[in-house]
Amino acid sequence: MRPFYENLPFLCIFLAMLAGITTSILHSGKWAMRISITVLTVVGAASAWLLYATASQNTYFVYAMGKFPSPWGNELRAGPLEAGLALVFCIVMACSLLGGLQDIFEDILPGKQNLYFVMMDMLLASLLSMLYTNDIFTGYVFIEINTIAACAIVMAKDNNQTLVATMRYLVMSLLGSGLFLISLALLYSITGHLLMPQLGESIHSLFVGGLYNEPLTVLVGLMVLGLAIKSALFPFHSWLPDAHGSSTTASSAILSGLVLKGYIVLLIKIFYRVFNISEVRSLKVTNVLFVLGALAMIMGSVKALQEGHSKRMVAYSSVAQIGYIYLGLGLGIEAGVVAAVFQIIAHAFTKPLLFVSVGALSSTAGHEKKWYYLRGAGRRCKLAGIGFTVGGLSMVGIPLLAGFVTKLYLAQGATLAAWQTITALAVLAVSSVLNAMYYIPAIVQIWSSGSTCQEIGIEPKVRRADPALAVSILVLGAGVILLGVCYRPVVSVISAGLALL
Amino acid sequence: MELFTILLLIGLVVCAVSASLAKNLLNTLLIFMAFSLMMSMIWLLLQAPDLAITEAAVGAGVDTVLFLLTLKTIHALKGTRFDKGHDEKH
Amino acid sequence: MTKNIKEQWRQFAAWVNGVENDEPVVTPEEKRAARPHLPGFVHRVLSEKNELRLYHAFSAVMCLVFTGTLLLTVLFLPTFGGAGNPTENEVMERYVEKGIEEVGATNLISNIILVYRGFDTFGESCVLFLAATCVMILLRKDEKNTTAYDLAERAEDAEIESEENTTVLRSVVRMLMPVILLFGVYVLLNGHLSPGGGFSGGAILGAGLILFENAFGLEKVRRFMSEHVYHIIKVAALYFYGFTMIYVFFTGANDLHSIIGTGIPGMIFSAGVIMPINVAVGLEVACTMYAFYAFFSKGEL
Amino acid sequence: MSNAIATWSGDYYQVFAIILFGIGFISLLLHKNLIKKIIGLNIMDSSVYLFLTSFGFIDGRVAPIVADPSVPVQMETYINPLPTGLVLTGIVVGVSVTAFSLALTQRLYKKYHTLNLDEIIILAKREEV
Repeated sequence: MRPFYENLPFLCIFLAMLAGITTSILHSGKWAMRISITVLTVVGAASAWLLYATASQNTYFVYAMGKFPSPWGNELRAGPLEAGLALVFCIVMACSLLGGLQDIFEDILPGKQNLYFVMMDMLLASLLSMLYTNDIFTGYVFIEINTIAACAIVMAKDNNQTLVATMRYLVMSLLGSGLFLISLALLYSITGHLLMPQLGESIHSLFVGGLYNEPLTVLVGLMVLGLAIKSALFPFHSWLPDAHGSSTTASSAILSGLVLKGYIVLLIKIFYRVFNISEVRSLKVTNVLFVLGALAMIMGSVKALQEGHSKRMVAYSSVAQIGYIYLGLGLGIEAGVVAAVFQIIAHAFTKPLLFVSVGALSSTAGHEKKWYYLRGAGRRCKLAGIGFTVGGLSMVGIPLLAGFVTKLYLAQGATLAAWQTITALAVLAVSSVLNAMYYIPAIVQIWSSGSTCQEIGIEPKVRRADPALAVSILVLGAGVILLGVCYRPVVSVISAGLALL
Repeated sequence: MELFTILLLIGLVVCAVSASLAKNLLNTLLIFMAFSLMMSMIWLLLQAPDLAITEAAVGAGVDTVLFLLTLKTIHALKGTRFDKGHDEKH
Repeated sequence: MTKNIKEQWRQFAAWVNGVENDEPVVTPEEKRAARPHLPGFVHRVLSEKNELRLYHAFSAVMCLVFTGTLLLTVLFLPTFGGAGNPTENEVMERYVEKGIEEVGATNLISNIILVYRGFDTFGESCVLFLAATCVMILLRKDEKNTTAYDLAERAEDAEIESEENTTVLRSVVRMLMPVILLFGVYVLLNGHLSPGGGFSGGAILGAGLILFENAFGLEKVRRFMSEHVYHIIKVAALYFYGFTMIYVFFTGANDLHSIIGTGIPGMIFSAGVIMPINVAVGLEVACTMYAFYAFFSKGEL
Repeated sequence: MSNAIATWSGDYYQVFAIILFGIGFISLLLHKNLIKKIIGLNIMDSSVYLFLTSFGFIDGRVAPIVADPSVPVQMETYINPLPTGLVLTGIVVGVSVTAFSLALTQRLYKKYHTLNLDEIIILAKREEV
């Protein structure tokens, strides 16, 4: 009999799945929402317990799904990194749902609101499985669940733009899944295993023996490409602005904040557990990731600079922020990966904060999303204005906010890197300036006096933050500030978790 | 036996190319159905009867029904009475 | 009686000859009017859009690169069909040699997908459930996705499917239906002994239901398969599957005594949880396939 | 080069699987027609399954279904059952995805009355402005 907390990852995944199945027969969206929030709370509490249990003993455990251990049965694996990320994902998902609640009930027809929450529960289950899985084929199955659920929450708004965006998103995602599956087939053919520990051992021996070098290079390339398409790395980002910019507020927040990160976490797990980071570096994959990450940081910001539509601007900024994560991975050293994981957490708090705030701000101008018409919106919904300001400044990299710490650690990592130092520092500086060039005018615009939305016949109205919105913005904002002020414990948990991977 | 296998595999490629080049969507669909049936035979040759039975039930059965229903909804089935008048004019 | 048969024959002959005496409810003119005018600028913009051309060139190059690289990779892979390839290892050995002893099904594949790697397969059932939910979001009748034109079209379809037009189909279905159902149930129940199992059996049953609906119409099917029943079957099957899996995983991982045995290999009631799970999966799949059909064609169950 | 051809002719299943993958891939990316895109997707999926299954096949062995369970099972009699199991999972995923994308196609057609994705994207952009 193992200690009870070791059952938690498995129970959390099944709780989320069964909640989704139950929700599908409810008639009321309100009850579906309550079930989702309850599940998120329970899973969050369980993850906190797991984090405490694993971080305090600095240990990890594997959990065989059934009585057959690896390499025969499916397995889960949990350590401080997985538990911590699960906790972050639960908090962010709950806050995004609360912050976008009003929009969900306005945008979706009453008969279909419960189905939206089915997707949310399944999304949670798939994210948790992608975090905890120790089996690469389980990873594939849950990537597919994640894809379908993510497409469904884009199209839930059910207007023309979201349907078109969903189609593009679906085509690109399925392409990514196909590439991932073919690389998985190659991996299986040369090792004969699917579970990460055995894969790691046999790949290590292949490296030492110099066998199957060509298939290994190809399969790493295909796997990275598949996951890069799904996580919108430049130049495969073309689907992202439409999908994230047109869907309902909560969907945008969750897609940008969490769904993209799920794939990257899986990629990091594969880098560490199937290969190890020095083998990946010797295959030159990290160099490609570094270049693409740097390009994404610049191009995403340039595109955002040209964008007058508020949500699309924030969505393009996600392209740039994903670039930061890949830049960190591309440094190919421990410090870079730590910075990348920190950026995953920081961005998971910041981007939903921005999306939720923009959603609330635009509701003061009749849901008009152009920056031009949002003049003075911050004065009409003060809390959302403050939320947007905090998030925007964090993106720019003002000290004491989460974004600054990411840049600090990325810069520190860059100084240790082999050849990337100068490029990384220059790109970081340019990207910060570009971020400032579009976030600062937006902040100025929402705090200016007067309003412009009368020009298109919309009467500006004052919106008092309802409790759900207030909780959401306060928790996410507090997260951004806390990550910026006391980041040391977070970084130490990340380093400990990575060392255990 | 090997010859038969290779013929089937060539048939698969021919089906795939012609499904992708066919002008009429209904033809595409029928060719795709043939593709599925051949695939199901190939599963048998690869000693995977489970896959053969699933592919036959799904690829040639359910998938085709779904595609046909979609074609009907989008009025791509020529000769159904909705499009008769339409066709005569063109 | 004789008149009725004559009448039916006349209609059948007319149908064979392609003669249609009744006017469609929706005329082609109306249909064209319902279609929004596709403006000429679309084509102009398309030619202007160099971005798209770039995308096409990029895709073509990418495809060629992939195919070439993969073809080259095949050269370095283990030989096809060779004994002693890396895939023939201790994993396969245990699946093949210990499978019957540890799990109990003589179809070794069902041992793997339902017990050894049961979590993957539960995920797969959830994918199907999610797809059904997505189709429901998209196509279940509501004010956003159904216009008066669609309703008129469906009404006309219902008229085409009315009794006098489907005599041949009905007679055939009356003969085929028991065979299809029997085959589906056989595949379902023997999933642990012979090829087949929950998914293929369910798909066959679903195909049978679809055929039945085609012949006898939605109202007849609704007597035993309404949306309410669909939800109950789907949720009950997934709950049964989910809780069985929780029990199996929990007892297995914690080394607790499990009440699930292997039975006598080769018998119908053997292999522990495999047959009940196959039945549950089969019911879910059959319902889902029928639901796909119903939402695609009618927008309701 | 002659070595390469000899290897390819030995691994013909994999070679054909990859050719099919290329065909499916290019129809998924280049076809403007949504139905053809989806058919391309299905072809691509099938090719990947074929690729994966071919690694489980071993010459001269039979499908992993034991006829007489009373005799001890020898590994040398049967092919590798694992790839078959994985592909079975994959096929179900494929059907689900097909159903979803076809439903989406129907809705898009009802809105824009065309199946050309490029036209649809442009029309949607026009609407937005």
